Amino acid sequence: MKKIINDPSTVVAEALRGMAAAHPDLLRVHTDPAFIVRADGPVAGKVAVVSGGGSGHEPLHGGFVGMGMLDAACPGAVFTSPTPDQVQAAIAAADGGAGALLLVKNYTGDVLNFETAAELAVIDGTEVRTVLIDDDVAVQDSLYTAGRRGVGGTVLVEKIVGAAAERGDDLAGCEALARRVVGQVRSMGLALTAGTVPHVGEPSFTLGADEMEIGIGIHGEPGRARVSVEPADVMVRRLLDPILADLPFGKGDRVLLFTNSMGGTPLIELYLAHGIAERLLAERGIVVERRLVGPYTTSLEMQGMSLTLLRLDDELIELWDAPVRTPALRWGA
Amino acid sequence: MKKIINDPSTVVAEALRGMAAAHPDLLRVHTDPAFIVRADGPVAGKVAVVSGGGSGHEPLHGGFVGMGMLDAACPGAVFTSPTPDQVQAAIAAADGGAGALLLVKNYTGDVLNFETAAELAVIDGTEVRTVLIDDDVAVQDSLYTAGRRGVGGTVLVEKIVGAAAERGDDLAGCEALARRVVGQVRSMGLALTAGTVPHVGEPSFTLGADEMEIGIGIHGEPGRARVSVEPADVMVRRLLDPILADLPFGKGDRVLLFTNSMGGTPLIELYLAHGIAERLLAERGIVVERRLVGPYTTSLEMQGMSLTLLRLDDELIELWDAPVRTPALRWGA
Amino acid sequence: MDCTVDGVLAALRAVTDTVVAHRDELVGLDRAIGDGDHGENLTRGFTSVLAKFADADQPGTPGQVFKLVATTLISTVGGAAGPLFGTAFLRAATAVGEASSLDGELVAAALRAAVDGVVARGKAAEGDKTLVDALAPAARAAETAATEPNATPAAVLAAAAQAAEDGAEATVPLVARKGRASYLGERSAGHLDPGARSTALILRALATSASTAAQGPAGAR
Amino acid sequence: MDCTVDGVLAALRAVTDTVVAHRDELVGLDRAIGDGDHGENLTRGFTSVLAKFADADQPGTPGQVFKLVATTLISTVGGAAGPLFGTAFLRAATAVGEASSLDGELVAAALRAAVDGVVARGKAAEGDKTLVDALAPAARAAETAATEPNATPAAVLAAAAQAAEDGAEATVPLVARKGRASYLGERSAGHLDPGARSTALILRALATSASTAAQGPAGAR
Ligand SMILES: Nc1ncnc2c1ncn2[C@@H]1O[C@H](COP(=O)(O)OP(=O)(O)O)[C@@H](O)[C@H]1O
Ligand SMILES: Nc1ncnc2c1ncn2[C@@H]1O[C@H](COP(=O)(O)OP(=O)(O)O)[C@@H](O)[C@H]1O
Ligand SMILES: [Mg+2]
Ligand SMILES: [Mg+2]
Ligand SMILES: [Mg+2]
Ligand SMILES: [Mg+2]
Repeated sequence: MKKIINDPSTVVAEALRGMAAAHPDLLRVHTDPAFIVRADGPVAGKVAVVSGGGSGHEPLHGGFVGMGMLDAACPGAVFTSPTPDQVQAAIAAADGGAGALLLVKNYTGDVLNFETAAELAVIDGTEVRTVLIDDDVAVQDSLYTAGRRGVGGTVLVEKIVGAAAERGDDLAGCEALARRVVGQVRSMGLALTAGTVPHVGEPSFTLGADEMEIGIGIHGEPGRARVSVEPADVMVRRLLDPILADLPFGKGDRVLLFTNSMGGTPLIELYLAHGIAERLLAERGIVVERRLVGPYTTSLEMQGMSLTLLRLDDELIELWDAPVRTPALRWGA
Repeated sequence: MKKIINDPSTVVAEALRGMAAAHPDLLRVHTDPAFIVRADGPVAGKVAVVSGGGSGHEPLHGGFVGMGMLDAACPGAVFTSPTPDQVQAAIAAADGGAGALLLVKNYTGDVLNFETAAELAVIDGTEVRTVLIDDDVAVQDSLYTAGRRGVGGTVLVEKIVGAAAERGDDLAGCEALARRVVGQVRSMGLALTAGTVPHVGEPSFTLGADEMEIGIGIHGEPGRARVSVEPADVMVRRLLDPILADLPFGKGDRVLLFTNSMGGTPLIELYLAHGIAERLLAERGIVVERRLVGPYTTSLEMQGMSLTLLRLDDELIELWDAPVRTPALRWGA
Repeated sequence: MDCTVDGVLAALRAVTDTVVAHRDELVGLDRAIGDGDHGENLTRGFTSVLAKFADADQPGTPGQVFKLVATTLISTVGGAAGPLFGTAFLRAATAVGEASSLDGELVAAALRAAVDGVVARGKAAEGDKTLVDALAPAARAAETAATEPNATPAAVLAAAAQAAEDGAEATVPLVARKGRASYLGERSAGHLDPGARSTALILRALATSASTAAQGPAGAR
Repeated sequence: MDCTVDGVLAALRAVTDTVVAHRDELVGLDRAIGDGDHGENLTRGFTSVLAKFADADQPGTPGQVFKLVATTLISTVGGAAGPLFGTAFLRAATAVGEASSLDGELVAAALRAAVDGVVARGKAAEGDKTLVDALAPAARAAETAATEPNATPAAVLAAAAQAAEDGAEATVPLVARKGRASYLGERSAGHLDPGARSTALILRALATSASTAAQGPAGAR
């Protein structure tokens, strides 16, 4: 394992120290329990939007803390959901008196830990609502399974709900909006290589020199199928077709297209893939009105990409365009 | 070679198509010859700041085109400098009547091609000045060699000079400022893995499972020494010490610290390294007043990092903080 | 011989030793069908538990021990395992109440409470390829063993450990329906569930520790 | 036999074939001490040159051919090789002027002009481990060969190619002082310079083509 680290057991704590040093104008980082809050928070009278999850997906979630997006984020160990006391402390630190909305990626661990935290926060006197994000169409959903995973769509939910909270929407309104966005966002990813968790020391899975894994999760979970590498045109179609079929998206739909790098795929390949996705969508009469391209929901140094499609309407566009001022997403401020 | 591409010979053209699709509000992309200009350009009466170089370093340079930074960028083939006709056409498209400043990374190929382009642009009637960027302390400088390479410092030069041009500085002023910034910026990088150029199909160099290369260039040029991987504390010191000794930077200096990923190193490691660099600088009494952390001057999917240090003064801070609106750097707008 | 608070603490040390010794195995199992952190998660958790006991005043009852284990696991493990193992110990604490030592019946009751808590939290049924596939048969076997006259904790735990091991083994052919492995669909079959494996390991450590204690201090036989 | 415009065009096709055939070798040499694109750069350039000639009206003189080669290389190759090889052909064009065919002396003059142009542009001296280490001895050998009575282009180019090959070989032990390889310092020693190698290959292709032409059409001997 070759990594720029000192010791696997201190990676998250040291990275948080670096993050605090890098963004003194935007963030405050608390350790033990670990959480990140916006430097100008808590904002009185504003719903606190709180998220979190395992580390290793940077900039998710800490890089999205700031004006117009998250009020707090709780980083767990690498690929491991945070513990309830972290989340409880983050809620308390972000609480502006208007309640807290927890945006939780749908993984058993995250769900259970945030559930416990929510119970503790309610005892602390904070009104709490939780919305699960489950946008990954690679996973079959059913009443009898853990359900779909939360992946790239998380960034879009956090941006849009963050903007609503910033303009003063109340807790019920933010919760309803979050559910609405979750209802119309879909994602799928593929990997060319797997990342290596520092405390594991070996890649999460091993692919042959010409293999790729379709439908991977962001925690190095293997996907649903392993196939030979194909031209980018085919790769992009493999991700886009199931997404389109699922919601479904159709002719005339207005969408946000998010082309995400899993971490190790360079921007030149990502733009290339984005161009293909735009072309395929245009061919289907789907109108791309907004786009995001970059490494925003990563899986350590994994090479690969995911596509996320969100159906837009005027309100969502307005909220997407609203000013945001975080380490990883910033405009209008 | 596993990459999200269709054909090595069309990678740059397809990536440019994707970039145009991704940023219709910020950029216009021209093909044959290939160049990128800001969507609202040319800006009448403003010095045109133009840069470029081989592709594969994204977001450098195309991702820095926009208000407050570059007016045009010329992407060459992967790791190959652009040709004079590209540069000439870019200058013509960006020319707002106040002349053009070419910011050129100091590589033989770039220097020769931009030189020819400058001659052609002068024939076209545009006043042109060229400033070479050579911030890499890993390379020994001497009258008898090609001199130092331009690496991470390029981003800082482009941002600061772009801000000066945006506020209305004239060509001579922009040129003098660029020389001043180049004079006080220094960088050095290391690699844990090498990237693979699409038309080569194999990594630029091969490192053992526990080897790293110190002093690498951004084109997969091997570095000056190959050593065993070390703790991050030691790696960061290996980069920082030669930088500090070179200018030299000393106690009381105010600096901008830029911690750059070579492309494949994830943000969690980068923040960790950044934290170490901040600590080491604090120990030396050097005051970090601004920072930039992320993959901004990359070498395809290379894992590794570089550090860049720029000595600041009030004017440079003001120009750094000035609004910028490009795909990769954006604030205040 | 009933199990006093000292016996419970000794058993916890044995559990921690086992978890640490099997860390890499559990990581490997979780890499195959999950995210490769199960061994690391439990190691972090039980190591913290021991540290907690080193710092804190010695708890007076087995129930107090279980409660401190529960809160420590919940606040240090994260992931699915943290709340699930935490809940198991929390419910066990409630089940044994203020008792100053545990007999076979109380041990069985604690295991029953643990399973019910895990199922309430995680909503997994037997056959879903989770730790419930080890813990549920363990609790049943414990209950049966506890009906024997003068059933010792050691005997009850030995029965539970055997059932947990069998149950864990039986997860191999199953297709996961809960937890991270469920994302793999059919591809999850053919692998041992890491949580079922760790559950069996923990129960075996408890059983061995209880039987060693029953035989008295080493060399005193 | 002097070299007409048809001979020059045939020679260019031979050069392109050689460059394409040695693309991977040149990439490999450049990977070792540069950035691995030299073979790709020249392939892109000379392939574009042939395409240009297919499209354009047939040029009337060798000088016009050289000029079109120069501008095409400059606008398609990029990197260090584009301007340097481009300049070489541009200066060669000027040196041969309006001549409708080239004799041995004109070929030598063209090579001399090429070297001078490359040195003026790139500021490399012999011994700096660049293509100058192949081209400069080639020009000298050509000038010597051209002083022979009735020296043919084929004879002059054969001498040049031999000298270029020797010069390229001699770059192996050198430490690079110009171009990308110079960043390696001492570590650049022990490797053949890619630009010197390609220069030798190109001159050999020209020499072979000229001598084939001198022997008349195949089968007509
Ligand atoms: N809903 C559930 N009910 C019971 N056990 C579960 C459930 N989900 C997961 N598990 C158990 O948790 C184990 C994984 O734990 P761990 O790897 O520590 O957490 P994570 O899956 O969050 O990485 C699985 O092997 C399985 O036995
Ligand atoms: N200053 C120079 N003068 C002469 N030749 C040079 C000079 N710099 C580089 N070269 C030649 O160019 C070759 C590399 O060309 P190429 O790989 O195409 O360009 P780049 O170095 O820009 O990638 C070197 O092998 C060397 O022979
Ligand atoms: Mg986990
Ligand atoms: Mg090159
Ligand atoms: Mg796990
Ligand atoms: Mg090269």
